[in-house]
Amino acid sequence: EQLKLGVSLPLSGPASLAGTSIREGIEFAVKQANQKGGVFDQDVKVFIEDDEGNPTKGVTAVRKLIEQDHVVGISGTYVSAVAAAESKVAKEYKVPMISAGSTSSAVTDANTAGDPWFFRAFPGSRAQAKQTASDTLKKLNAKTVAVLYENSIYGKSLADEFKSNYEGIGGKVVAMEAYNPGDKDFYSSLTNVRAQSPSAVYIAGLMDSGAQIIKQAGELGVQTQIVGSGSMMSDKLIELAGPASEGFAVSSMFEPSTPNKHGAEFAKEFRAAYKKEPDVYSAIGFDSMGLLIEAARRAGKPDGAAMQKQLLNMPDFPLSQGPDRTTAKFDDKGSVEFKVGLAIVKNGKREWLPFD
Amino acid sequence: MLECKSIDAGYGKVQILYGLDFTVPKGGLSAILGGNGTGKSTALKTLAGLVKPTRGEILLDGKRIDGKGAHAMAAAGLCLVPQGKEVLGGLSVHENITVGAYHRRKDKPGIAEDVEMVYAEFPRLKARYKAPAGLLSGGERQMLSLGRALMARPSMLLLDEPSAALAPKVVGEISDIIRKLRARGLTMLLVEQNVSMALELADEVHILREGRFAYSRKNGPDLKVEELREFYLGKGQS
Amino acid sequence: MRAIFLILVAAATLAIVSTVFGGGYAINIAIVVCIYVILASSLDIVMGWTGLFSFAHAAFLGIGAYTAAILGRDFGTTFWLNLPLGMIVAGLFGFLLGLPLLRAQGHFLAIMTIAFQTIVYLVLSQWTDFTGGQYGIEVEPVAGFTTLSSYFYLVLVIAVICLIAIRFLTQSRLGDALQAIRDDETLARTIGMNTKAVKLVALAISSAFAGGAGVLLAYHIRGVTPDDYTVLASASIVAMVVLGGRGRFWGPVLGAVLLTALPEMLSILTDYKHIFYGGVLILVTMFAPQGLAGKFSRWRAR
Amino acid sequence: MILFQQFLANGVVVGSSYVLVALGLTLIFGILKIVNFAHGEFYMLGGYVAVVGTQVLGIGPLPSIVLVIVVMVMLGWFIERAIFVPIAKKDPTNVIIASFGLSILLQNIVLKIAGPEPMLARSGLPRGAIQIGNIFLTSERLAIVALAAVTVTALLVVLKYTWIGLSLRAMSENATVARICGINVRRVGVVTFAIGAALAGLAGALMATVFTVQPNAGSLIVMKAFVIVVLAGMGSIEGAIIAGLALGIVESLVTGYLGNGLRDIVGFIFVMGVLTIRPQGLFGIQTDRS
Amino acid sequence: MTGEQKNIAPIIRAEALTKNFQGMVALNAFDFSVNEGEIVGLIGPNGSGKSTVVNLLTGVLAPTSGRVLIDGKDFTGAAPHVVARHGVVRTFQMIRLFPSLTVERNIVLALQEQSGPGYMSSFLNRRNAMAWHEKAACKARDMLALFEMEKHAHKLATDLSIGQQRMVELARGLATNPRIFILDEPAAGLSPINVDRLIEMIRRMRDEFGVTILLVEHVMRVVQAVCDRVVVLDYGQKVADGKPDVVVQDPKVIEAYIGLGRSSHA
Ligand SMILES: Nc1ncnc2c1ncn2[C@@H]1O[C@H](COP(=O)(O)OP(=O)(O)OP(=O)(O)O)[C@@H](O)[C@H]1O
Ligand SMILES: Nc1ncnc2c1ncn2[C@@H]1O[C@H](COP(=O)(O)OP(=O)(O)OP(=O)(O)O)[C@@H](O)[C@H]1O
Ligand SMILES: [Mg+2]
Ligand SMILES: [Mg+2]
Repeated sequence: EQLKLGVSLPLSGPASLAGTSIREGIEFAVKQANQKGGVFDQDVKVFIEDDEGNPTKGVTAVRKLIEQDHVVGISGTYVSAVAAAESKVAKEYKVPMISAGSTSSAVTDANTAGDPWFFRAFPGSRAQAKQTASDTLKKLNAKTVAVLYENSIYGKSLADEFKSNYEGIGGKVVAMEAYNPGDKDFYSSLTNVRAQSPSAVYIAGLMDSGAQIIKQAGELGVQTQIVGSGSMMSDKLIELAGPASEGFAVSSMFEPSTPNKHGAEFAKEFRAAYKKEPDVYSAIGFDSMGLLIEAARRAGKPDGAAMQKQLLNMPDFPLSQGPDRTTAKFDDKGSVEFKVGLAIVKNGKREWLPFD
Repeated sequence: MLECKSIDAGYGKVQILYGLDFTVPKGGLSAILGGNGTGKSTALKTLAGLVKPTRGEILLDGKRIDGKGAHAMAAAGLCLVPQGKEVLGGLSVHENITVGAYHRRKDKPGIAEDVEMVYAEFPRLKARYKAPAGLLSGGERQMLSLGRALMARPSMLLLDEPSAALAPKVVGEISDIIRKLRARGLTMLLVEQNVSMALELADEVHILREGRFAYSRKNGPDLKVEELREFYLGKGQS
Repeated sequence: MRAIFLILVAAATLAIVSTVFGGGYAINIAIVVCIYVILASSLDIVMGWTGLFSFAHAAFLGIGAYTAAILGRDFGTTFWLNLPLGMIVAGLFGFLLGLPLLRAQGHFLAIMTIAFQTIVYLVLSQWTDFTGGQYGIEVEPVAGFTTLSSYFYLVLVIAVICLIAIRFLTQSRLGDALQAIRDDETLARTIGMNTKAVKLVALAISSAFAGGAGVLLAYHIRGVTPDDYTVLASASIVAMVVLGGRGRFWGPVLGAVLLTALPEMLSILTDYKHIFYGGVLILVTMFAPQGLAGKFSRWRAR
Repeated sequence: MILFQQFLANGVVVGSSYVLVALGLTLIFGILKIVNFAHGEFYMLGGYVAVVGTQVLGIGPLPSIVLVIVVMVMLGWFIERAIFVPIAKKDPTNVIIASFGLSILLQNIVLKIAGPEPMLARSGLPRGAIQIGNIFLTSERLAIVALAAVTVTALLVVLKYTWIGLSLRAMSENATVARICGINVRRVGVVTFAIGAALAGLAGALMATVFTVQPNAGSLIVMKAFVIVVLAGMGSIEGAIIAGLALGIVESLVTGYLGNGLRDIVGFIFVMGVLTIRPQGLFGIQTDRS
Repeated sequence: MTGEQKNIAPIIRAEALTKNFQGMVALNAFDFSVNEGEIVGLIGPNGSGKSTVVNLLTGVLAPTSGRVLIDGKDFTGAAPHVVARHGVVRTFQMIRLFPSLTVERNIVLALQEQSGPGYMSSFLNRRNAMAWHEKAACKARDMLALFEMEKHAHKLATDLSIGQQRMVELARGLATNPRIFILDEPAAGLSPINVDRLIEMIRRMRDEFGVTILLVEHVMRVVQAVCDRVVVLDYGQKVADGKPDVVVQDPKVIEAYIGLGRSSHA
């Protein structure tokens, strides 16, 4: 019997920036598996749906994948709000879903403990924000922070959790300011930030707005440490923000130069196959799809419920993200915890600080 | 000189005009009379290029002008004063008048002169020169349409019921203006419901009935209104 | 009467095609189709019949959906209460929007509806305490209609009722009045019509139907999130009405079916579906200027 | 006070960018009365052509501007002739839907070709901040203000004092009367549309040097441009300047004092308020008797 | 009923009615009334404010100052539909018809506002509403027949010539059995034979249907043929009021309006 898996990703609309990158990682994982002979002696077949970053479209896409294409597992999706809507359908049909980039902890929190149908192979927003908060205070020595966050589930959950963690360990958040997805002009917000002269600015949002904030902060003479959330781990950001990105710190789960051996190998092969550097998105996609394929193989049959059981029991499966020897040890809510790293831009290149 | 050779025209599939044949000699003035809905305006619109003839030829001073589009007709010196007091509502009265001179826009002094001439003919317009034309009264609009046409210094003028909506005194003044224009050698085609005015002015009278000329003849002392009445009023046209 | 018969035939066909020949995915699409049919037909009341170009219909959809979600969350009310309440609240907002709209004309009016739509969207996405912000609010399925196909029948029946009501409305004196307003409002007033009241009523009714559709949508996707209620969504409802044919009963219905089903059919082309979708919109407007319904009736007339 | 100065300066810059984007729309929407949803995509394409000019072809900023104008005029010409005119002949309101389709089409074609990543056009202007008193700006931002001022003046002069402007306004009022006055309505229409497209492209090119360009770059800003054109009173250039600057400043002050999240809400509430009191826009005049 | 004015009370009355347009005084302290059963002419040079009077009386415009009384009740600033429901019906100088409706529907719609079934009942009782529509359509065609327009009943209003549209407008007004019918230049653009028909219709309306008429007109032949009384406006001011043949001899009126030695319209 052929293994059929589904993918739901935003391939058009504003979120497609990440979606296309994730898709490459996913396709790479499938290609690799099929080169090694596939599963159940057949090639793995993948059905890709564009959810446009819209919940209704996402629900339809997932129904289509399950009902029409008969997939038994789904990798998706990137936008947290869409993932939340889709996960309900997946649960109803007993088809496991593995996040392809959606960070908000709320989605895994909604799982029934011990019986999760939505998995995330990397730490959720809560853990990420906690790590960033402690890194900002301890590693970067910033006692006061202004938070700029995108008004989306992703940005807001990170910002809220950052604030409570950061203040919990003795830091002070001097400002919390939301911006709308896609905003490009931050002069007025940054003018306020400058007036409060915090020792750091934390940005919880996507790469394009992040690059603008960094660049414009430079132009306005805001001289503070800037820290960004995981989506800003991108070479493009450095290119767009220009010299202002020097010293920018970003929380990062994957770098091409990762000390994680499994990740380094993925990076090498990906580079050879696509002639470009992988980024955190391709790594997420790669892990997400890799897990589904492995779960099916272990289950011995293409069956969603069996795969879900296997997923809960894969502490030996290596992930390309995180520090060395990170594995897919899902907790009873379907989330994986590992230490999130911090990278700093030096001479136009990100350098990963050692994990503590 | 304007020559029309067996013109057919209409709107979409509906044919309105059937084989209109006539000429207006240079400097002449012909009148088209007829009941409501017989096709008078359609005839003028066809000549002005707003309605495409489906058959026939239109020649102005020997050159074919049909099928070229209304703006080309205007450039060729043919100018229509449409029925229905159409104005450029959002533009001021002054701009409405000026735009009439569009196809001779290089002639700045001439235009300035003509604007004054129009204001002299229609003092009511001068009083309202700044107002948006859309706010004018019916009669004021009619004056504006005429003023705009005068600005074009046309060689051929098509007038569609110029006296409608005007006060009796102004109707008289319009007659005077038409006479003045004739004296300058302008060729004119006049559609009127004011029969006495038409008969005062025209050299030749055509009566249109259901899209065809029912009667055409030279005007003169021997032309009797009773005779006209028979063709024109005929059997109660609507 | 023939129209009502046709509505029933169409509904039965949809039911058979989606449940017998298709699976859950087809039923899913059929539900969305029904919801959009209500939306497009109700928008046509103000757009086709009255000539008010409204880009705020998705806002009313959202108001209905959020009313149901919030009532359910805070008061535990059920679908059967939320549906009428959602309609009433949306209708009320339609009425309120109507007040400043009364004097505006044409493009000005369209821009005001866009402004309203944007405000509603921003409120839904930013008033986190009340609307749940980007997280939205979860909605429990309708008791007794928890399976997809049973919910589909529920939606189908409601859609049929809405369509018949809209048919009756536009055939009644209100339809005449709306057409008169579209053609010449001043004239309508001088022949004795209270055009302001008629416009307000039309807007309120149209918004109420949209609100009802919103309630159905909320229960369908089992939750509300602001991104379903954007100006883009409004624009696509407008597109449905225009493509199908304005001011004709079957126009918006056809438009809604086509534009909801088309992207699904195009999804085989994954990467190119939007390009095709855009192209189809252009081509259809070029070749069926009176909308598809206009094309059909002309074709039948031959 | 220092904050206020900076907010005001930010508002003027953002407002100028709105004015710049709204100008092309004033021609196409305000005067020709074509509701062109794809105007935002003209803006976006202008940005990409500038990227192609400065980054791919490396021909420098000025030749790139020429390239933008040439490409956009050609595109505008083609679209007006091939799509909008045939549709408008049958029913002008259908153009709304066709342009909606065109917008989706163009956005996704660009997405296919250029990918979703934002791109930056090089202005060639010196980088870094310029400090004027307590105000920080960059040369690129100042260039937006300057270019807005220049284009606005040019357009004002053309529309107010030349025959082109008069013929344009005449045809938008009543095409039949314009035709019998000798105005070639079709030609004026297509030329105006092409110029409008070029203005949008120009704005997009300039903004791509500051804010980068993406396939969906035009969506939001063009919505605001529509708002400005209407707020101004259809076709009023003076109105567009004031409405554009006012919107920019209001947004900047709101962002500064009330927070970024409220920025767009306030703008739109402002619009509803103004139009409720003056249904013909700030500078529109009542031209219909009843 | 003609001469013996059995009811002297004015059906419509203007008191010191004034209208300014952006500083221009279009109508200045105009006092005026029309009695039941009268045919009153309102004439004056172009732009003297006649249509403005009509617009003020019918609620299309609100006066700057002064009052409008209908049957002695104050209707100043009332909405047009309120005025219309009191039987004040008008035509427009710049013809107004519903362009995308057929000629017949144009008239049926006007009838509906006056005597059709209510909104609710037309929604609930469709059979009844349809029967009413049948009858209204018959009446509309009868009205069109009066102007020999019945063959155009199913054309769209925009597809008619200007003169034909004018007659549809007259038929529409008549169909609704107005108490007072205000005609703004009904003869403009009508052929002489239709002008004759108009004259006859105006007389019949008053004599047979008891409609009071206010007639704004430049075609003096019509004014002289039908009016009991003529009011003359100049620059927004009343300059004469009296019997037609007296008024047209008034030197002031000749000077301002008729002009010297001109023949009036055929
Ligand atoms: N809404 C308006 N705004 C501004 N001015 C107006 C408006 N309506 C009318 N006017 C002006 O008021 C004056 C009187 O107009 P009105 O239409 O009453 O004249 P009239 O006597 O009916 O003239 P005509 O015989 O030409 O129809 C005119 O100069 C006109 O331009
Ligand atoms: N746009 C149109 N579409 C279709 N038919 C039209 C159109 N305009 C006029 N007609 C029809 O064409 C015929 C002639 O109209 P036209 O306007 O030429 O008449 P006319 O002689 O000028 O009448 P009038 O004296 O009333 O102005 C009429 O029967 C009319 O119904
Ligand atoms: Mg005519
Ligand atoms: Mg008048």
